[in-house]
Amino acid sequence: MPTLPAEPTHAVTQPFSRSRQAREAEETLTHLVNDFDDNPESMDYFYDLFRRVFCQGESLEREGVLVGTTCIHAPEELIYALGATPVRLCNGSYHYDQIGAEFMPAKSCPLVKATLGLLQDPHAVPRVGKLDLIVNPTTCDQKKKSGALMTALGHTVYDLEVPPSKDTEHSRVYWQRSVRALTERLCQLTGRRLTRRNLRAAMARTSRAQAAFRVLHEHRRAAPSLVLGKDVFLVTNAFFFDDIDRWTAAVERLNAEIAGRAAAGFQAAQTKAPRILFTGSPPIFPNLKLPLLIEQSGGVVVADETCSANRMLYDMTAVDEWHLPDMVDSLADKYLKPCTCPTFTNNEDRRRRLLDLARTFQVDGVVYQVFAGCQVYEMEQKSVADTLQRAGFPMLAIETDYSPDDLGQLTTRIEAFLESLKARKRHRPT
Amino acid sequence: MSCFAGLDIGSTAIKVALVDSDGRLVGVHVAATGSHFHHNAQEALQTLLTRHGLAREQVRYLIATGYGRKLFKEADDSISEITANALGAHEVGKAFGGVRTIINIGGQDSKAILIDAQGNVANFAMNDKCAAGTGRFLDVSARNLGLDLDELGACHLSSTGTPLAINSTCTVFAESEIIGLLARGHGKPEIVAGIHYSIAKRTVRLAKRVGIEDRVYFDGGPALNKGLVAALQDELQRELVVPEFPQTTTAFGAAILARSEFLAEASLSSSAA
Amino acid sequence: MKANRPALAALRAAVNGVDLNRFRFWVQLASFAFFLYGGYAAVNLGSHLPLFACVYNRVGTAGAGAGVCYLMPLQLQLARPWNTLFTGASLFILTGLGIFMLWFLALNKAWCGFVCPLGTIQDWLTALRRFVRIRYSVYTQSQFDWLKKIKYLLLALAVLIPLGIGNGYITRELRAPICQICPGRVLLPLFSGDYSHWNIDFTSTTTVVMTALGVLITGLFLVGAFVKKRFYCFFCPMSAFLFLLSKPALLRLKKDGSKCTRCGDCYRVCDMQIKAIADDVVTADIMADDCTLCLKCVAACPETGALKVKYAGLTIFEATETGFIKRCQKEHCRANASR
Amino acid sequence: MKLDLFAVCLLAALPLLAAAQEHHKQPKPADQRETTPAPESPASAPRPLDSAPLEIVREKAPGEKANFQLCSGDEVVFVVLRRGLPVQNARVRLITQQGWAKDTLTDAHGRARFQLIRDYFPPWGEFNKWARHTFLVVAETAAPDAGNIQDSSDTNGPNRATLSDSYYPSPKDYSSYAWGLGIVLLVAAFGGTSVYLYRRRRVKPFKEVAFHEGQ
Repeated sequence: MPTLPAEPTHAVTQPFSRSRQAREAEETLTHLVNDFDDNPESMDYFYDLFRRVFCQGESLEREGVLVGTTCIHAPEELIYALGATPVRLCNGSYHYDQIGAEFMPAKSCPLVKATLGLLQDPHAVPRVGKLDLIVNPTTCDQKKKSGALMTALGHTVYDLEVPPSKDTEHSRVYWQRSVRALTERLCQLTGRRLTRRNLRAAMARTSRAQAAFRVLHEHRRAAPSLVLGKDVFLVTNAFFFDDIDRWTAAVERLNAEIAGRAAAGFQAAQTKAPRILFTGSPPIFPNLKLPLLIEQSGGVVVADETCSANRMLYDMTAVDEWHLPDMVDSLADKYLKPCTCPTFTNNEDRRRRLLDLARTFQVDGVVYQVFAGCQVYEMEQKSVADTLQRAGFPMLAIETDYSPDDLGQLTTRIEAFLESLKARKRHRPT
Repeated sequence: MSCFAGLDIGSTAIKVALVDSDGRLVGVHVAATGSHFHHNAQEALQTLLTRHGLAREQVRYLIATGYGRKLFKEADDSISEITANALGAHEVGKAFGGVRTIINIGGQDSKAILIDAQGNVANFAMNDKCAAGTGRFLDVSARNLGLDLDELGACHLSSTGTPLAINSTCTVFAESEIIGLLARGHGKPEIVAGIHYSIAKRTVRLAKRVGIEDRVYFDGGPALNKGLVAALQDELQRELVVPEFPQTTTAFGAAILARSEFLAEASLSSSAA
Repeated sequence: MKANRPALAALRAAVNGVDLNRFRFWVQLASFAFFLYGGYAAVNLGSHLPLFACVYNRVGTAGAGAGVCYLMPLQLQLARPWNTLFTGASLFILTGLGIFMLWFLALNKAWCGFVCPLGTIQDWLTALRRFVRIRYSVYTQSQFDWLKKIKYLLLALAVLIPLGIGNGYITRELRAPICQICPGRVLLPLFSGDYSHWNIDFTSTTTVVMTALGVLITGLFLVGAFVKKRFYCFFCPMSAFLFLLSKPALLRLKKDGSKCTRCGDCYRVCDMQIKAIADDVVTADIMADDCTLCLKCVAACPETGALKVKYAGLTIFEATETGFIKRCQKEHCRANASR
Repeated sequence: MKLDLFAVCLLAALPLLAAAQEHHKQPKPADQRETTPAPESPASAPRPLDSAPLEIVREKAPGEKANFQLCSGDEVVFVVLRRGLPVQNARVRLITQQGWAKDTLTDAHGRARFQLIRDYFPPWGEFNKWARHTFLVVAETAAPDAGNIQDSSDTNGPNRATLSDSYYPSPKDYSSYAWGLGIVLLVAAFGGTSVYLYRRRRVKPFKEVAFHEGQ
């Protein structure tokens, strides 16, 4: 991947590194790195990557066709197979959130606002370059409608139709059809043909990345913890824009280091630190507010169920017959069937997944982040809380957005929650 | 005599509580937070100590709580006001036969806390980024009506008519609604009662999120307001436990924790020795 | 005992990481050879086997098969006069059924997925199709729900027609009707050089119809199995029969719904299009009536412990994440090697 | 845990053991009991046998087994033996139940060959493939052989021997391999074509994009 020197290509009055946006990223990174001792050495790759990209505005431009995706539903393997590069556009910057608020309804989700804010910026950070196409899966209403806004901003948008339910065979077939149609569109865009060989190579790349992620995920099972959640979120956030092979190699190094630490009896958090399962709206750099707060307050995020981490990388593809029709359909299945996104009508799976994660990762409590304006997560909150409550896992639901002004109140809530978890642990020793 | 202190640095007031080595309350003090809260906190503590003839050195352990807890570096430890409130309410509530649900209305926020029989927090809820239903709402409304905060309770109780409905949930819009009601010639007592019922409704909704069990404990500055207590009691359809010093329950909880943490550390060091 | 633990764990890991498709291929090949040619080595496992080891494979040659499918004796035995059918003289029918049960209980429906020669032939036809890169067909869910009932109808006929013969309502030419239309009768003797079952018997209308039906179904079998994985197993009366008896079987397919993410990987690879394997998170005994216990689902499951194969209560093969990734990467390596 | 594995092996072995026992109980199939050597082996070469002045023996067909049955259309071979030795130029006549007869002379090895004719022509609906027909074989020595009958020399009458046997309608009369093969091929061709056409022409919404492979 060619990396161009970090120099702004547009005329600006001050260097990017002194912009409000860079300061926001810098602050998150400083907390993320400096507030904790004994960060894994192999995390330096990621700290450095974010510093270069978000604080110094280093360019990530790559050769070939660039395809932006606004959701994990866009099958990356197809994009890679056709020689294009996918980049996930979901954004966590308060700066872009505010810009997006200028032309979007005030009550919309900060993630969608920030994504739109990013897309209206001709010199957006991360500097991935000009997008040839944006694949916009029609998941929640806000993402659905933002496609038209993106078009209005001058982007070429492809609406990838996602069924509103995933349980029926009908929706499965509908989705497979959507994915096939997307493939055709991508072939047109890249001028290449999808072959078994190039798709298989692409699938091998993602499956290696997924295998690496799964190892990292397994390491989080250890009690006391070997790795902190803030680092894992940073790692998975890097997957949005980093070169996939380099990313995989970096995660494999991290895994090796963690394994070494495990053997040496190292622990990343206190033995009694409450173990937290994180779910709900996705933490995306630099908005790692909540995971950071949890770990600064003495908790440790040991597992998550969010589309910026676990849901994005966990589920793997199984193919029965390695020929194109079956491979593409298998991919389609993988992007639909295990997905626990609350946009689906019936989402029993999400509750089961959370319960399983809570049990197998010996979780003490669950933190449920809802972005102000994200209706689907808000509507599922009660059923999730009830399910977890019945199974003996307390849940803290927090409605928040990208702005830092509720930090004080959030600190109180998080600390009180962690304190109550500790008290529970004391009174019910296992 | 050694004693233990709890210091609750809230948004409008600083509350200090002292307990002796048996865990009995020695005394409490409330001071305004002001703009120099650090200095004011020191002063409040000193005032209380002086009042009881104690020296700063006799405070063996101090726990800070409230929004300013992290910034008060002299404290031995800090704890969130929710846990402190639960501890204090649990302790005070024992005299009333035990409480399980706590409603706390503070200057900027309102909380509902559910505790178990041991005083541990089982669940809690807080108002989101909005001042409706908090002490600040009462403050603004009283000012609109040309009343003092202390007068609100008596005013409410003097009302003879039906409480008026205040529909706006937003403090700012409620302000104009109150002015509108005044202009239409409605009596102040009915308006005050309406304001209290509006707050009570919001608060009960919050409490229902955590679950209302057993006796309900009501504390925080607004608990001094008899009118609000009456409205809340009416909305809850339950007897409320209102402590003698509703403002200082949280500070008291912190002081109790200070004592038990000190004892735990002492027994640890003695067993180590 | 303790010293053996790591060794056992290693063994378990090795088993769980096995390339199941390859393993199954060899087992199928071996059992195919055994059941079609075992007779030459004087092996005789009797005539109560729960698989299509065809009785016709013995006639006309030197007795090629190592055993006989139970459907033939069952149909013949049931064709007794009714007045003797429910007397002590017919006790041997029950003992026959008992022996059949014993055989079946040992392997449950893995007889279908690992041993049955007709199943193996279908898998070979599938392999041939895969080799020539033709995509497979699937039934839509509604077709599937409809078609899967046929096997119960055939099973009912396998019982009712012989009973009718026994009482003289039906001509004796319909003896063992299921065998007459079974593609196993036509195809399996071929492997020992007996082509005689391809004949159409013009003796009477019944024989013409039945023999013609036999070869017609064989033709459909060949085409069907080529385009649709395990085409015939949807209709197999033996499969229905086995499922009805499968409650006490020793080999069991278990699912732990709490570990399932419903990713559908198992459904994806299932030859029999069993949707419940992915979607049902409540049932622990997940074996459906169409299931052939080929265990491909277990090998394709990435969630550790979600799918398990148990033998007499003991886990012998289990879905594991490492096993899945190992198989997955093996696939990719194979792909790279073939480049 | 090691015990568990052992139990698995044991349980797996149980049905095998049961089967082995069953196998012992069963009588061996007839074709495995057969030990008669084939007639063309040197051990069965003609040898003098005084006790049999003249006899007819049906020669076994190649690969013939115990359940062998003659069918119309089969070639059947008889050997005429005098005192155990083949007789040349003996007159052999085959007469069927229906009255059809054919004469022939034995060759140097004493063999006479006939082809069994089809003489069973019922209406199709009444055809019985198990219909059994008998025939009679009579052998006469062309040159009367000097011999003694009841202690008196017999030089006049021909020396005669008879043999009867039965046969069934030929499978070729009622079964057709060509038809069977034809049906299979037809069904396969028809099925294959319809699957192909179905796949090509079906315009279901989700099939509108198809992939064509080629490297």
